[in-house]
Amino acid sequence: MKSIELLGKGEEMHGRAYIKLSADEIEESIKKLKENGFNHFVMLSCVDWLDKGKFELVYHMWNYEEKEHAMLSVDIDRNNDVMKSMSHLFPQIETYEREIHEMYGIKFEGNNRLTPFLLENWPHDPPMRKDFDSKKFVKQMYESIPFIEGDENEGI
Amino acid sequence: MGLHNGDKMMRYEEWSKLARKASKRSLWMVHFCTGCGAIEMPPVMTSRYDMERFGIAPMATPRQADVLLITGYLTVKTLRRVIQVYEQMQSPKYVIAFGSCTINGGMYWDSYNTIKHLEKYIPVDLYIAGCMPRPEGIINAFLELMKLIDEGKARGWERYQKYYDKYKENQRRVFNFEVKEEEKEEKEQKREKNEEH
Amino acid sequence: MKEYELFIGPQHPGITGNMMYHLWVDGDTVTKAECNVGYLHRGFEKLMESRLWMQNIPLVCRICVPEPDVNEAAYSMAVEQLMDWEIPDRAKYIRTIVLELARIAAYLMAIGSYAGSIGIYTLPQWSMGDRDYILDIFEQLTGARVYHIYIWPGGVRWDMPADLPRLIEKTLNYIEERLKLYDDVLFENRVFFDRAIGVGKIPCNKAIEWGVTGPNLRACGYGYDVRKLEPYAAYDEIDFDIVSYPDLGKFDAHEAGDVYTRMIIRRLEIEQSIAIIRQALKKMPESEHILKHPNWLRWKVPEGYAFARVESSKGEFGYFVVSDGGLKPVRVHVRGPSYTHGINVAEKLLQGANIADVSQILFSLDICPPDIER
Amino acid sequence: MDMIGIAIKITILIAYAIIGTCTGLLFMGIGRKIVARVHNRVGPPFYQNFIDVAKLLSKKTNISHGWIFDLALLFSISGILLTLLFLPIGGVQLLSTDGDAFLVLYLLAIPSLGFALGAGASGNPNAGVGVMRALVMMLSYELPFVITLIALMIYYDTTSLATIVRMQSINGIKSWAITMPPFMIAAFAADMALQGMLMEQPFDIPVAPHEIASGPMVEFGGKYLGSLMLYKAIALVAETTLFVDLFLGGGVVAHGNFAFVINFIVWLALIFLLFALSILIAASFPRFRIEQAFGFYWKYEAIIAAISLIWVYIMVIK
Repeated sequence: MKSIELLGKGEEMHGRAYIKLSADEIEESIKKLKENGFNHFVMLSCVDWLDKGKFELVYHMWNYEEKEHAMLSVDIDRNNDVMKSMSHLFPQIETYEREIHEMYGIKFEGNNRLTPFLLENWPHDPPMRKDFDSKKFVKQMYESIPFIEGDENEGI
Repeated sequence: MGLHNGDKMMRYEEWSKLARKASKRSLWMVHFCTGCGAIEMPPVMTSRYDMERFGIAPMATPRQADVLLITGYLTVKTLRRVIQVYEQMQSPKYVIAFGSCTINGGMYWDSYNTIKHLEKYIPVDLYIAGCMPRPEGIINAFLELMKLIDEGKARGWERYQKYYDKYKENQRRVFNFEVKEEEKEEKEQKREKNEEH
Repeated sequence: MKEYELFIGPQHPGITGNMMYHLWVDGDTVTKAECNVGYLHRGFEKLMESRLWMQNIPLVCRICVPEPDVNEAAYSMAVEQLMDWEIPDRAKYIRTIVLELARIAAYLMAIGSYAGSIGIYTLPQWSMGDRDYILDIFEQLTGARVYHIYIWPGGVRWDMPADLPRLIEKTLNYIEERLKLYDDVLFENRVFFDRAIGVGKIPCNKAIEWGVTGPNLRACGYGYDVRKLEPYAAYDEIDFDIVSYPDLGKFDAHEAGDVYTRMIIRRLEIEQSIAIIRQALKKMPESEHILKHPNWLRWKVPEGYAFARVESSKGEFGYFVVSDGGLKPVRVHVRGPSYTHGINVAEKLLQGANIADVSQILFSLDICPPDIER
Repeated sequence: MDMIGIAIKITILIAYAIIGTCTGLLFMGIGRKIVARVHNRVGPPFYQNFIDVAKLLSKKTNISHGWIFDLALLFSISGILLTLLFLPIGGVQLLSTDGDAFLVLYLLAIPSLGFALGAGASGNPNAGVGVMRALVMMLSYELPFVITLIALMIYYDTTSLATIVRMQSINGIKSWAITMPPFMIAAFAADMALQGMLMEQPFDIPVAPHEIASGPMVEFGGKYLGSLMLYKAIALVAETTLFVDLFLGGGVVAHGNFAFVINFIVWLALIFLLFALSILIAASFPRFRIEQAFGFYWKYEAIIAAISLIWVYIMVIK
């Protein structure tokens, strides 16, 4: 596959290139792929591997000419969750980084728009982290709010 | 109009009966798609099901409207706007809630961002069950609401005025995502269980 | 008049669902636009991590409300990739038909709501009513009007009833007839030309870099379509041509990437979808409709990363599914097409637009907030 | 004037107000029914607008935005009622003066200004944009309308509406202004101006719901919105009546003792036809942008009106 040839490593996974990179290499690799026809940035995902103690960022890129999909994967430490922002390469990366910052708490250096995105007023841990227990949270928060008591005949 | 004085109570009653007759045949709803149930609103409004037959029409702003439709699940962020809209509406005003997600959370029972019971935050006059309710169900709900208005039973807005403080307190808690710590109680329960064993 | 702020949404007729654009307006011109989403955020991706593989099917279809089937198809395809499954031929054709019917329904809705945004209220009334006949087909096929939960990993939930093709054919003929009326009211209306031509132009050289996909990208002159790039279902066996900018059939081509071209592309793709469904109905083979499933409660999906993409009426829908070989997915990440053109692109297009055009630009981009927020 | 005369005048005034509102509301209801048929649906009952107004007036809370907001509405309704009094209805004119054709034109502007005042007082930016648009619209459609009015005045050599109506009704339908070629094109220009006055597509720019959330009306609710609907009903009657008076002989077809009954019915039919035409146009066109509407009126409509004016001038000189 072209992307594997270009970057000199990686494997094929279900018809797509899966390339493991280190955090320093990622900017150069995205630039290199972009120059070589991978001009459609599909998305940026984040996977939380709680037991391995790392976050995995996956940059998906697509080449319209070669019809090839490349997944560039970077591991970052769960305790030191800082990553360099790539938003200068593709404008929509900014939005993905905003979401990941909000949902996983990863800080992207160089992104000036890490404002609240989907949530508003959220005081707790980032909710998409594996150690955030959604069920417990629902029980403690929504279920603890009482119903409004009152005369049955009033309203309803 | 404006005959709120005690000695004119009889005439007020008669007048309000007439007013109810008028307002039941002319329900204007706010144009607010709060959730996925809004997808069934266009079919109801347009040529196939045509709810203008019953005098129901969509309105652009809350000031002009009588009915607030909560079309499906509500996130906390939307709830804040819904309450703003509800408070801007002019009474008498009615709330119809769509789908199982407004009753008890439905399939989003364990989601961290959707409120589960709508009636904790605003008074609901009528629920439509189902996910999602069919257009016939929606029209049926409107007819039911008309019946309730006619009988003078759709008085959620009075309830909101009466228990305003309680509603506000609930709303404040949900807006600030206040978590009630039950850890102590849980620990005690565990301890008791251990002792029993 | 000094600069003032205007909020388009979330409670506003001129917004495509429950989202908000914060506009800074000077006179009649928007100087800055900021998108504010999250009103529909249900945390689907979190919910999916705590549910079994099969339990996620009813969840995924809620992600894009006007066109739920693409989600089921994309999720199923991702799971099939992980399982290394090849689905039966008949299931492929049924999927094609369902996806195209859903596309027609979504386009009818998009065209109707666009027409409403520029003030012609006759067309939404007609097109929503006609869309309902497609929902009738879905009701016969799947039992539900909106959320079908019909496409499953390994095929489709049950076979197509024997008398359904006749109903589909009848409905398609009806919609073809109605399209002529739509042309009279909207697509050949002089005032529509005045309003739409040259408004809200996506700069064509930037379109791919900005991540624009689907009809909006084809309006910029790039004939890219996932149905051709990475054929799924039975699209590789069906003969069809992609509609893209300069070649607009019986309509005149004006400027690339503007509101007019985007809407005309949608209009033409309805006809294209009708042709695809007719071919698929003709070619549909007899075979099984679904593979045999393992026990859902103990179904473990092999470890790996899978990405499936589907062309929806709004653009490219992608599902990134990660499995660690367990009972539940580790991560399901959805690439909604509106994620790019609803936030970044719309913010750029609104800058410098007239406030009278804000609503029609948003509707012509066909933004669907639930797939941004999930 | 003696007491009886004043009492009669007041009775007629009230009768005018009631006739104006009832006709307007009824026509709006029938109009909704017609549009619904175009949309392929059943539509509301024809008396729906009466129910709507009754409901709005019976609302329990009514939020005001200051005394200007309250006064402005009164301003609009009294302005439009005054206009109605100066218009010959089926040949009967309650108040008249020399040059009332100009007066009516000015009186028609009063409600819009009142409306603007009220919407401005509400402080909503959407209302502000809507008011700006409404004023620009008024500026645009006045020009072709005034030119056609001048053409009529030159031809009939009068500035009195009553005289214009009387001159047109001498020979019944045959002497209506619209039967003459120059006034046919003038009537077209005036009808487009009427479309703008009635705020129907393609000129419903000031109240566009998708763009500015129904514009000036955005903060009106309850009794205020109810009064606004009453105002709209009267305005509909007044504006269409002005057109009927100018081009269709005020609906006067009969002379004699009880002719006013026939004339009244003909007048009703004519204003209804005008209104129906307007909503059918509205159902089949999108709306313009404000600068496009301005260009439409000042470029095309004004030229059409000017041609008719020159034509009429040549006819008169000969």
